[in-house]
Amino acid sequence: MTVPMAQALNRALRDALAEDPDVHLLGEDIGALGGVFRVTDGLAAEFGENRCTDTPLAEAGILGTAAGMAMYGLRPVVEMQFDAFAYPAFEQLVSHVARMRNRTRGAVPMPLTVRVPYGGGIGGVEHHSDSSETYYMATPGLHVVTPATVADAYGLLRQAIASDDPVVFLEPKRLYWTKGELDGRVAPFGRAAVRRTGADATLLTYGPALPVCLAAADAAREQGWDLGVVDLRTLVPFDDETVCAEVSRTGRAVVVHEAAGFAGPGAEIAARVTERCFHHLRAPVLRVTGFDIPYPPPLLEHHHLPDADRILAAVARLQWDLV
Amino acid sequence: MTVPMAQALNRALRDALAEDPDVHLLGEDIGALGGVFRVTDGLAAEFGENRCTDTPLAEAGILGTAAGMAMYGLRPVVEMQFDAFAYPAFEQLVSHVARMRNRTRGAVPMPLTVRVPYGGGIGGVEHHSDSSETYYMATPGLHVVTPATVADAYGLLRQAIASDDPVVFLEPKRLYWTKGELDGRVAPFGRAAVRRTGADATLLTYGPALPVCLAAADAAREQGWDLGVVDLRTLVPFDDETVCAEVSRTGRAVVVHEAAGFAGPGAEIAARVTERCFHHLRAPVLRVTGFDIPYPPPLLEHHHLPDADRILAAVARLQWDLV
Amino acid sequence: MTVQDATVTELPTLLPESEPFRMLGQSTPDSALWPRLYTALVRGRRYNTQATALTRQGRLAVYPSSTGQEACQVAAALALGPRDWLFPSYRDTLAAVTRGLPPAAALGLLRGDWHTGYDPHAHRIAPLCTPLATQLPHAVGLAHAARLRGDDVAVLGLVGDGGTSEGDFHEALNFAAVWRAPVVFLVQNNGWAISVPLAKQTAAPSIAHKAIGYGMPGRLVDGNDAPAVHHVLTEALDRARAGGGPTLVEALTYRVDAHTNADDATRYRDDAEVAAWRARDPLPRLERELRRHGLLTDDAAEAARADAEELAAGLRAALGSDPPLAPADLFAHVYATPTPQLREQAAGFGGGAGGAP
Amino acid sequence: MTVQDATVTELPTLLPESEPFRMLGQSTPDSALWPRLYTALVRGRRYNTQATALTRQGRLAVYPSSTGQEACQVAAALALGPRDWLFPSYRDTLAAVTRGLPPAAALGLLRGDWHTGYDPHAHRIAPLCTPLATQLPHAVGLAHAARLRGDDVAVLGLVGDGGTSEGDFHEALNFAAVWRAPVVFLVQNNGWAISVPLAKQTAAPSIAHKAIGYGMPGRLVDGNDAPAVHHVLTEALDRARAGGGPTLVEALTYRVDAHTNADDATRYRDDAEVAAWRARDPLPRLERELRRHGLLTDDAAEAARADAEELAAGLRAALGSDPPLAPADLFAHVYATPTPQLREQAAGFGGGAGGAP
Ligand SMILES: Cc1ncc(C[n+]2csc(CCOP(=O)(O)OP(=O)(O)O)c2C)c(N)n1
Ligand SMILES: Cc1ncc(C[n+]2csc(CCOP(=O)(O)OP(=O)(O)O)c2C)c(N)n1
Ligand SMILES: [Mg+2]
Ligand SMILES: [Mg+2]
Repeated sequence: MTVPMAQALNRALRDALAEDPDVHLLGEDIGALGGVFRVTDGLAAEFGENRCTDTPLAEAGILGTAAGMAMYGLRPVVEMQFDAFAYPAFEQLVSHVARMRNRTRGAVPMPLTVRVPYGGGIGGVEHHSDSSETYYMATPGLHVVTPATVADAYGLLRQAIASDDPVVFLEPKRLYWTKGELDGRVAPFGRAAVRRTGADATLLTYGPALPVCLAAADAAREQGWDLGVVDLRTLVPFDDETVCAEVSRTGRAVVVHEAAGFAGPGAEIAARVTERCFHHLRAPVLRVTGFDIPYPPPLLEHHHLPDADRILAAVARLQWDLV
Repeated sequence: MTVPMAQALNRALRDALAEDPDVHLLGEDIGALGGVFRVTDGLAAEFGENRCTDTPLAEAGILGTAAGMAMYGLRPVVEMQFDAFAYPAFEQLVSHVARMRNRTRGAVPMPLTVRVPYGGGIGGVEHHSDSSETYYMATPGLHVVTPATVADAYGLLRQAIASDDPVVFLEPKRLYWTKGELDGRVAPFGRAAVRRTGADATLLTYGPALPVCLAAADAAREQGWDLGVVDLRTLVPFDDETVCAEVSRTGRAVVVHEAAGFAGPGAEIAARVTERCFHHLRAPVLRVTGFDIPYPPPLLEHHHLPDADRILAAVARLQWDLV
Repeated sequence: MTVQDATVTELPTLLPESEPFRMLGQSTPDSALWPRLYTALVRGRRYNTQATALTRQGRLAVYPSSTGQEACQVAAALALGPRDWLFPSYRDTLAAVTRGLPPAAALGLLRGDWHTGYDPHAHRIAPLCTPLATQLPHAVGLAHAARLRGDDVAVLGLVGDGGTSEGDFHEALNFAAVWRAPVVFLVQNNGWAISVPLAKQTAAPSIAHKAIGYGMPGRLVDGNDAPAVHHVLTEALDRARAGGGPTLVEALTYRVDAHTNADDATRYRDDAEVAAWRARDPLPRLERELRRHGLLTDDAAEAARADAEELAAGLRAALGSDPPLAPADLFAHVYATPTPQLREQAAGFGGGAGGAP
Repeated sequence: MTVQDATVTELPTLLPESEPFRMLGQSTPDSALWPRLYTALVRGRRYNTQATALTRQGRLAVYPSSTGQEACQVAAALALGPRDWLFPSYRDTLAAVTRGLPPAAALGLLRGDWHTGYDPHAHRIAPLCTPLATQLPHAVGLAHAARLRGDDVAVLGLVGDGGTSEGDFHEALNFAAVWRAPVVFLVQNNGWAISVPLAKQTAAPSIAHKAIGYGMPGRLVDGNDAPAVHHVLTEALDRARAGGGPTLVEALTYRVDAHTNADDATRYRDDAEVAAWRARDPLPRLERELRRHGLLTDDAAEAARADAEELAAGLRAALGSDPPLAPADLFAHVYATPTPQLREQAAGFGGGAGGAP
């Protein structure tokens, strides 16, 4: 079945609600409205307001009460309306949700999912396009997951809700309307997907940048480069095995993401790939990322977002003359 | 003059208050008590409660009102009582303080300093020992500064307060009582300090880990290694020049910090050093960091914090047989 | 502790009225002020319809309309003195425009241009604020700073009913009261926070009742009665300027349009509710009252309409084409002096020429 | 909207008393309950002095004493039923101990052992919470979850006067009221937040007055009157259990010791203030009252003291040596199943053997 990503997510939520009475959705405008991206469309009507609840407008309150519900054994799924609007809940996330299992020696797990629509490319005004994944990756105790395909949107969200640990589930806003095949399978965490094998260099990416990388790989053919593309799928846990296998084979890698580069996800990816594959590398792992600036206005965002040109420019800098 | 770091910071605040009537200190318990670490000792008495103000207990309120004061042209210096207690102010920091200049095309700068005692090693119970620097490094628009010496504590704090941009000023808790020479000079941002030159490998570090690295370098002599130690001093801006000069010379580097390793500061440092010095490197840049766990209880923290042994073990892994 | 004393002596002045304060139909008109409010309302309504029309033509990316709330917005702007500051949310561009900001500047953010289309200092209007309630601590801080400097400045912070649930609302009001900062908080309670009705937002008797929890007076006012809103705000701002501390004002009004042009309000509310509030439209209410007292001639009404049409025409013209943005400006104003890292990125940027240094 | 109706009908029941509610000297004693409270107070005081002594001997890293606040702590614990939940802050170990937690378990965190020295589910006591007010949304969420499941559970969340300034306090109370969650908030207003006196914390007539801003009843109670605190909490918990929603209770008490043993209270407050509050010590007050009514014999008092000494001796013994922590446990319980990255770190860790998987 071919559906847009938003609908695959909706399906995942509905299936989780139907299967497990402990699953409860909390968020702003997720009831009658169905969420500003319609990901919860119809769920309040089908499961009632107690299972899909419009909360007061306060993100720390949403996540904090969800944590309390999780303490009682429920399995809350929280929607943060936009990336930047998750920041008020930062203390609850870092000081409690991420640590509760550890704080209690396993006695109080946090089987809680925080859905965060993230990233740009949809013409949103300021505070509506942040790529905040670094904050979550740098917080031990969280899983950080982001689908790039419709099948993964369903499969990874099901797995996130089933997880006994807190998951920050990052939904690439600009892929909400992208259609793809929905196969209904639950996808396990921690496996990257090789979306395209390539002999010359490997693009390492995730979420909203995957289609961009695939396009870049297409374009690269014309320049005589055969590029592989790895979709990380989960940033925590990280699939060193798949990534290193690919990069060791090609000896060249470029990390691509929308988040700012400095201290961004690509820093960790580049650093760990280098630690593990150093003697296979013919060039340093390069990064093509959003610039180190606050997210720009809609009319300039296409300059900020990595595109095929910038990716190919980086590929060109991979010291091909050294072969 | 030899003084403890806390006193050098106190002196910096006092000199700034005396020189510039626009400097205002805000925080919890910074008045009569002089701060829980006594960094503001005597300042309310000397400059009055309006210049050194005990606020209500609400960190978002503190930073948010400080931002408003900065909009009016004041130069607020905020104290967050402990690292983890800065999290409630995260939204104000990320969505406003870091972006206000950019949001207003330069019309509304944020000459604001956020002092954050950070890191462990003082036997603090949970939530009192976080190394939160990654969150700040990953936020464009902020300067991120951390002294490791008494002279820098004074000099960098003066520079932070004088800066027309927001500075997150990270004070290594466990160095508060370490004594050193106070020379009263203002230190410019963006220059790393080579604390020790070494021929064989370079330790890249900052803040609380500097003394640990210096001790490790001493110990390394016995094993026949001559290690250099670079103190980064400011994480943003980053001094690529000094760092790359040192690492290119030795061809081997280890990054050392207390913060968790995964997506931590060392990731960026390793990645950018590798990008810039790839062909000088004889081994991948390694990282010795806090583990990827919530900060452990006091009775275990010495296992978590990088020590000379772990640093030397990493140095040993720098593939010396390849020379 | 003075708990008991405070309770007995201050309590009556802190609790809001039990019926929203009204002037229309109950007070003698101020023959200077009320016609001014009327003209501003006419302009305001036209501004709203024009901006909404521009979204349909793709000339505005998004517009959160204040149709139905114009009385609050124009009264807020006109209650402020020239040295005072306004802290608006995304919905309050009309207040900014009424204060004198060129409409195209107010709408810069919403057409996809740089985030703040004006110099906040020049107009004493803070940047339009999207993260809810986060502008209120700024308002308090600025008011406090002005007071520390001895300046005769009062500050008005605007927020919606939904925004009152945020922690920042609480912290801002508490700081204001403890510091006795010269700031007034105006909550435009328009009944909805996107799709969430007030009953799911708070169980309080009224939002104005929250004031007593901070030790400041709470006022409840009919938000569709422009003179009443103006009166209550003026009183509160005067009190603030005189060192009397902050006030929380709740104006009962209604968001007649959807949350923004991108929203579909039929998913969550009945037309009947909207119709009931249309009947309380602030514009005809004031017009009726003015005519009843002979304070509005047909000519004056026509002049107001012409003035409003001029504003609309100016807006159409100003937004007739996309603003020219220089891609290289991406790297400007991140820091006073760009970091070496940023200079490197800017240097490597092939996206376009020009722009600020 | 029902603003007016609510104002008229509910207001009187939402506002707190103008004089703190008291029972000592004003009510007939409950001959079963009051002696129980007395015994708990004697134990509580001894627990506080013993824990403080252990800090001097280096057996506790830090101890935030509740000396002077024992009436609040024991009344809070004894007002709870076995299925109810307690959400304590770092200062509330005595409440946890009175609820039945072994003192050494309650003090695990404060002696440098693992963060939570007990299984929260086994005791229905949430982890001691340090980040101020953050435990209150948890309390609300758990109460809400219990109600959704149809369980007969009420929840008591404890917070200090300083903690009421945090945004999380506001958000928690608002959620509780909107959801009518079975939760009671007890603010121990001990006059100080470390060095910051209440006057710099809030300008409200009382903290209990904040309740009306959420649409819940506020109660003001003498926090050094154990029966009064117990009574008010019991009433509120019963109401919560019966579906009547949350209550905010403010107990007026005093932190007689410094903030913690590491704090120097002479830097910010006068001995005279402390002396005045010592005169209102909850323990002798209850003792006098019991004796006056013939409800406490010398033998019973002696038995209470002996019981308390036993507790103290047990505590000394339990904390006589450092707890045995396994370094390899550093990596346990970060996730249900460790990530490969964490397994790698654990494998490379040379710090020590043993520990949980
Ligand atoms: C912190 C934060 N959370 C969520 C949002 C998304 N959001 C934008 S407007 C809105 C509703 C606001 O309602 P209200 O405060 O009543 O103002 P109104 O739009 O009615 O003027 C929401 C949830 C936001 N802007 N900021
Ligand atoms: C979010 C947060 N900010 C700051 C602190 C540091 N701190 C610990 S206790 C305390 C004072 C708390 O006062 P109050 O709430 O009145 O409780 P009390 O200690 O008097 O029981 C402060 C500021 C903290 N624990 N959490
Ligand atoms: Mg609203
Ligand atoms: Mg207190």
